Amino acid sequence: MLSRYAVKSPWLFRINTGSCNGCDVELATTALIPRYDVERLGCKYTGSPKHADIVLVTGPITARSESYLIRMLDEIPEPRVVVAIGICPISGGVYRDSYSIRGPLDKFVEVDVNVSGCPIRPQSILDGVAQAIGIWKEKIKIFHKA
Amino acid sequence: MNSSLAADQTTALVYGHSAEALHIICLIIFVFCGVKALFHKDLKKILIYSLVGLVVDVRSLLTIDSPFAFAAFLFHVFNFFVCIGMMYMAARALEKAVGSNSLDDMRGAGRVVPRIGIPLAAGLFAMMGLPPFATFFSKLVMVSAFIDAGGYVSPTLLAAGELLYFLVFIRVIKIVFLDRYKGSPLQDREWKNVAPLYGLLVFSVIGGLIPQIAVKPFLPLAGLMGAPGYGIPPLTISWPLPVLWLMAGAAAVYYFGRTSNKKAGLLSSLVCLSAMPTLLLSSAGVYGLSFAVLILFMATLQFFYSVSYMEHSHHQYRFYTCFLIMISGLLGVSLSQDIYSTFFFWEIMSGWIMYLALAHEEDAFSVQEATKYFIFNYLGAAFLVVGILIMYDVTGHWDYGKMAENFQYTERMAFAVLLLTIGFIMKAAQLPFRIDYWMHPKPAPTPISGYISSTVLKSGPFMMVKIFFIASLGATATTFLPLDLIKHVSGWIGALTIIMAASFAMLTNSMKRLLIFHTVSQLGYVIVGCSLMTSMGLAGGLLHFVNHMFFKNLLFLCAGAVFISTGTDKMDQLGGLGRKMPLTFICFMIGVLSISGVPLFSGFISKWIIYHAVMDTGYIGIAILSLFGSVLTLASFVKFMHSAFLGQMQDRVREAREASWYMLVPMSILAGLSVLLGIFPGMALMPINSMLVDFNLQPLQITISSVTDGVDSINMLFMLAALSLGMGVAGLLYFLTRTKTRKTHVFVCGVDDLTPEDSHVSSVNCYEDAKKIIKGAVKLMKKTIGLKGDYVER
Amino acid sequence: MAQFFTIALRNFLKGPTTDPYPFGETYTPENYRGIIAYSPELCIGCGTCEYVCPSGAIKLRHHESGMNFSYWLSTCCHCGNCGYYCPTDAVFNSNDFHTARAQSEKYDATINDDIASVQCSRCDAMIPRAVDALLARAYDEITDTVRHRASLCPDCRRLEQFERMYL
Amino acid sequence: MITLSASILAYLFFPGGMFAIIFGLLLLGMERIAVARFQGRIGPPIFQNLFDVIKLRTKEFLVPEDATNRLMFIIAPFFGFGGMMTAIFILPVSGVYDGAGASSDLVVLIYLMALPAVSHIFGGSSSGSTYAAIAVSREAILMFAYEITFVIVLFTVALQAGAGDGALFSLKGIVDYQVRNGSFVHDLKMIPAFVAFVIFMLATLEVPPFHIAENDGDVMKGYYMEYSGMPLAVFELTHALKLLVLITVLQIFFMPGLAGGSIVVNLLWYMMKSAAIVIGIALVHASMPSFRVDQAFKFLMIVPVFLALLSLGLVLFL
Repeated sequence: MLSRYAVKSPWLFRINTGSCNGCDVELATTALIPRYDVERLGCKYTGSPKHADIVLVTGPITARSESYLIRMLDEIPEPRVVVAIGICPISGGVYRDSYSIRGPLDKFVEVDVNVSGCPIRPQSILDGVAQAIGIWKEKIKIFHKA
Repeated sequence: MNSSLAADQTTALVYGHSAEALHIICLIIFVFCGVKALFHKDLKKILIYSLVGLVVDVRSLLTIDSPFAFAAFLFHVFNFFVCIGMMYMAARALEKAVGSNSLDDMRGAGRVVPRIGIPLAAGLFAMMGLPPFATFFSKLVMVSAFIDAGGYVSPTLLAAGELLYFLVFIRVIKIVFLDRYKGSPLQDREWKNVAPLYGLLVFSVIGGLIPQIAVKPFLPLAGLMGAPGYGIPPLTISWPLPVLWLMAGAAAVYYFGRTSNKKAGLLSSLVCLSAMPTLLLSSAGVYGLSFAVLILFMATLQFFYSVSYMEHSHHQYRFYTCFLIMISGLLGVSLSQDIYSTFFFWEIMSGWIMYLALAHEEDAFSVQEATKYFIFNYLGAAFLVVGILIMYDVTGHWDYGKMAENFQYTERMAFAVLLLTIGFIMKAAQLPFRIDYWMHPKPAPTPISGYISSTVLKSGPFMMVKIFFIASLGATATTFLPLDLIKHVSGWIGALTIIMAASFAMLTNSMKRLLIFHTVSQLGYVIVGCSLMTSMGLAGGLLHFVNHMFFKNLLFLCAGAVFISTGTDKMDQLGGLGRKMPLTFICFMIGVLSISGVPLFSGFISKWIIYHAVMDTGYIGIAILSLFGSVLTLASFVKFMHSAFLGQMQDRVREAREASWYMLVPMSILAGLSVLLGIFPGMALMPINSMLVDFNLQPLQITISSVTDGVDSINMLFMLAALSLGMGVAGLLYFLTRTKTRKTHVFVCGVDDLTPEDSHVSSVNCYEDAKKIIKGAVKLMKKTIGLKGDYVER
Repeated sequence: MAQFFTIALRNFLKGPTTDPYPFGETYTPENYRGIIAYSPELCIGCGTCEYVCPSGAIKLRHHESGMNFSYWLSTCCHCGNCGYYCPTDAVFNSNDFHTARAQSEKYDATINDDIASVQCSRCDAMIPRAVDALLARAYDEITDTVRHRASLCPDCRRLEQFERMYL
Repeated sequence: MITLSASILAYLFFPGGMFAIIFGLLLLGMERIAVARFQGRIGPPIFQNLFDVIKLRTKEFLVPEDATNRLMFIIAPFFGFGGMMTAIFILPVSGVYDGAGASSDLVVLIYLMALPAVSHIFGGSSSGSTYAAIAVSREAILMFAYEITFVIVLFTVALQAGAGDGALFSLKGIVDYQVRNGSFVHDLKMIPAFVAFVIFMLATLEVPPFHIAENDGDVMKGYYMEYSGMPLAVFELTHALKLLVLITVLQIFFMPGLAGGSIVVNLLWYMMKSAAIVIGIALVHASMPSFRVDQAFKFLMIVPVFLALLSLGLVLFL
């Protein structure tokens, strides 16, 4: 099966649902600065959800960004892995009881990996991506069986 | 003795001077009356001024004391007074009917009282010297009299002067006939007191159709005055059978077509189809015959298309008749054997018949644009008149063959060839500084503008090649330096036009204007090809001549279909038509791919041959410009394709429906031909080879699908195999992955409140940077050459 | 533009400075505020950590047999307040940054310890036990009497105090 | 004349399809590693682009519902891929494969090189996405700008190879001429044309100084925006083939020197030269920011055109 090789090129896509950009800065550094080069794993940040394999969601899904999130999640092709980055998408984080957030990411999509931290360390992103690749491999097999 | 000598000198002096003085005075009066008539409000005064001006103009003919001039004078004066009488009486009758003599009250009155209007219109057209009337020949004879007197500056001045009076008459026609009449109802005159007018009309028309009889009485008169025997050139016109067939067809359509547009359209397309067998009888060479076949084939498609296009127009039968007569003129140009009847049919083709067909919609904008084009054609014809008559004067024969035999290389002949080349290049609208004058008008109905773009404009390069062939054949003895110079300059004009027209096409925003610009730029290719007069160059030019005919007409028909189903010609109001009109979209795509020269489509192979020909003759500049032109064409058609057919669906397009099958059948035939000629160029190259043999250039080595030029060759079947194999591999990759497909939204960062208008990138906001640079160049051109520039937007 | 070339060439010659993390160890500063470490034996159940935790990650519930300290990693914003304010340093930030967990383990990324209360040595009231770390903060050195007094419930300690003073 | 089966073999396996795709992807991988190394990071494994293509095969294929023309959207990548496969088949490699006989011709090359851009334009505008539409307009402008340089350089090389008696259009002729009397890169007259051609290459390949049509900053993925799954893989393969075609054309025009007698040595020499060129491209990629589209348009219309005309003048009049 080709999934053994397909797994070697996970393309990442960032969705920011109202995050304080702390995690987004960490996500950016994992790709750009030479120290935490995510390209070693074959990863590449893509600009369009249609190319995405691993979706990195940050931010506590504020009320305004809820509809955008739903539309964009629908635009991501199927064998995909959703990774919640930082504590906000996982549980709402420090904003959990605020009136304007629409709750954790699980309500919108079936999340696969949670990387908690505020902000998360680039190394834990690499952990998260490595774990996501493992899950993604299973999903490819399931997707192609159906 | 010396006193008599002195007397002779003085008399010669006086006589010489007085002739000179007389000539100048005539000129001043001629111009003064012209200008006065141009701006006058009262119809009768206008006619009187123009009468005085033209009589004075004819008086200057007498300054040349040759019997030929005197015979020409008599013949012209006679015809002239026939028309003036008819027009003057009709004008007085119209004034009596309308009740006032100012032009503004008569606005549109001509059509309300047709019995008076027809002789008035006929008189006006006759004064302009257009074909079916006798004054056409008398003007011709007058100019040849001047040329016979040796000078070639004054005839050109005379021909240009005619343009001034042409403006006067066209203004009157525009106001009296082509406007809406708003005044009180008019009472038309009965037949019996209008009869003399029609008598004069018939007399003038007979003189126009059979000129040799009309001229016969004047020859002996000339003999009385001076040395007899030196007659006016033989004015016999040879009417090819297909032309007569089409004229008869036009009359039939006019008569039968009144009931329904469908019947009229189908009848006229049948007429063109049935004219094809009559071609076999005509004796024209393979060059003229193949052009004639193409003309008739395109005409049948055009009429079949216009059955559904002209559905909601008005007076369709009148449009079809004018269209058919124009086609018969074009047919005459392609089939006639001698340059004289070629010019006669040329005038029919681009005369007042075309003016009526172009101004068919009769709204102010289309009348104004049609008038501009008519003026430009008349100016072009002026160049041709002088050129043809000089050629006749030097070689003494009308017939092409004889003309080529006793062709002497004199600098007058060089001047004639130059004039003719300018006239034919002007017909092909090269170097379009004012596109609305240079090219056929935008608001004209699409069938006729498509037909003019694809076929009628081809008569320019068609005749240019004939003239170049005669000149090069005739001047074999000495290297005819001016001919090579003319050919090189026309090559450069063609190359510059390719770039100029294509870059203006980037600016424009209306579909038809963009297509018009591209017609001019593709004609640039044809002229570059034909002006090389090497076997490769001519073959490339003629192949592009044929290819362009198909894909340009295809693009015009698609634009017409879009215009009918969405009602707008503006590209930025359209968007996403590809879904509503899929078949039109496919035909349009084939047209775009062939015009931009993508391999496997017809544009590529002819451009390939032209580039090789240009490079073999070593004109690097022309090769670079023309190669660059094809990218410009692709860029502007991408803009058209994207903003009209692809991108987001605009609401104007929501209720667009697919074009009716009357439109789709011609379109798909042309699309099929474009692809067929792209893969098997041999089908068009075989006849072209036989033409090359006629022009005694050695033919190309070709097979059905390949062309070889010296060491390198191109085989389109091989290209087809290679490209389709590549696409097959890509298809195989698709086929291997039987994954699910799913419909989703377009990704706009999840925003869902964007309306299609906001998110559609239309033609206005395409290529801002290229437009900036082109606009800068145009401003620079205005400052340096002072021309009004591109006139793109309307 | 020239200095870009020189930088690029220098990088090329120097070789990559990438941290080999997933395939090798990485540097973690020792006071990096990672996941919370909790030692129940030091905790005195004062509830300061719950009070100062901005994201409500720590919950201290009293129940009849003692207290329950629960901490949920997924809402801990690693601010370090708890470690800073905890009197007995029962809670502090370890520098363990491996917080990536699968969705199935989302709700068991927690610490959930019970601190049993002890019985008062005189009566049978249940009191939270005193912890040496806390006593060390109050007294210079912890003698037996201090330890004895710590094992009494407040009422017994008052009784003992009264007995000592007036009896 | 090459027999039909040999040419099909050449088309599908050796210098044509299979070899070209693998080598192209290898070159792309090499370029990504070189860029990473220039930026001081490790960079992806060498066959990363191949893994990308394999991964794309496993993906689901999405079609935008308001795409005006589904058929055109799906077929668009074919033109580019077909064009590049044919271009590879036509281009002769000095000492290894001598092109497709008579029809390996310069004018055909120009139009085949335009096919990938055409497929980008059709794909982008038929997808109905606004980003793609902007990218299409940028692509058309750039194509219109860098085509002049390519045409002039092409004619310069043709004239130089023609050595006085008109232009020599066949690619095989150009290669033989240079093999006989020294490749053009050593000829001083051709240096400006060489620089102009390199600038053209960077512009066609959308390498950072000209990374405009799918600039991550504003139009993100440009015309690929709406593509996923297999069509996107075909676009990636076209990009790899295009890189290889451009490198081969650069070698044909300027440095087709032979390294030895046997095919294997020449092939290795060809691959080494290609790798060197790719490293050069990566150096420029790593150290140059991208132009805005109007800056790039002005730059492309002035600098490379002047250089190309300079060397054209030198070739013509010297």
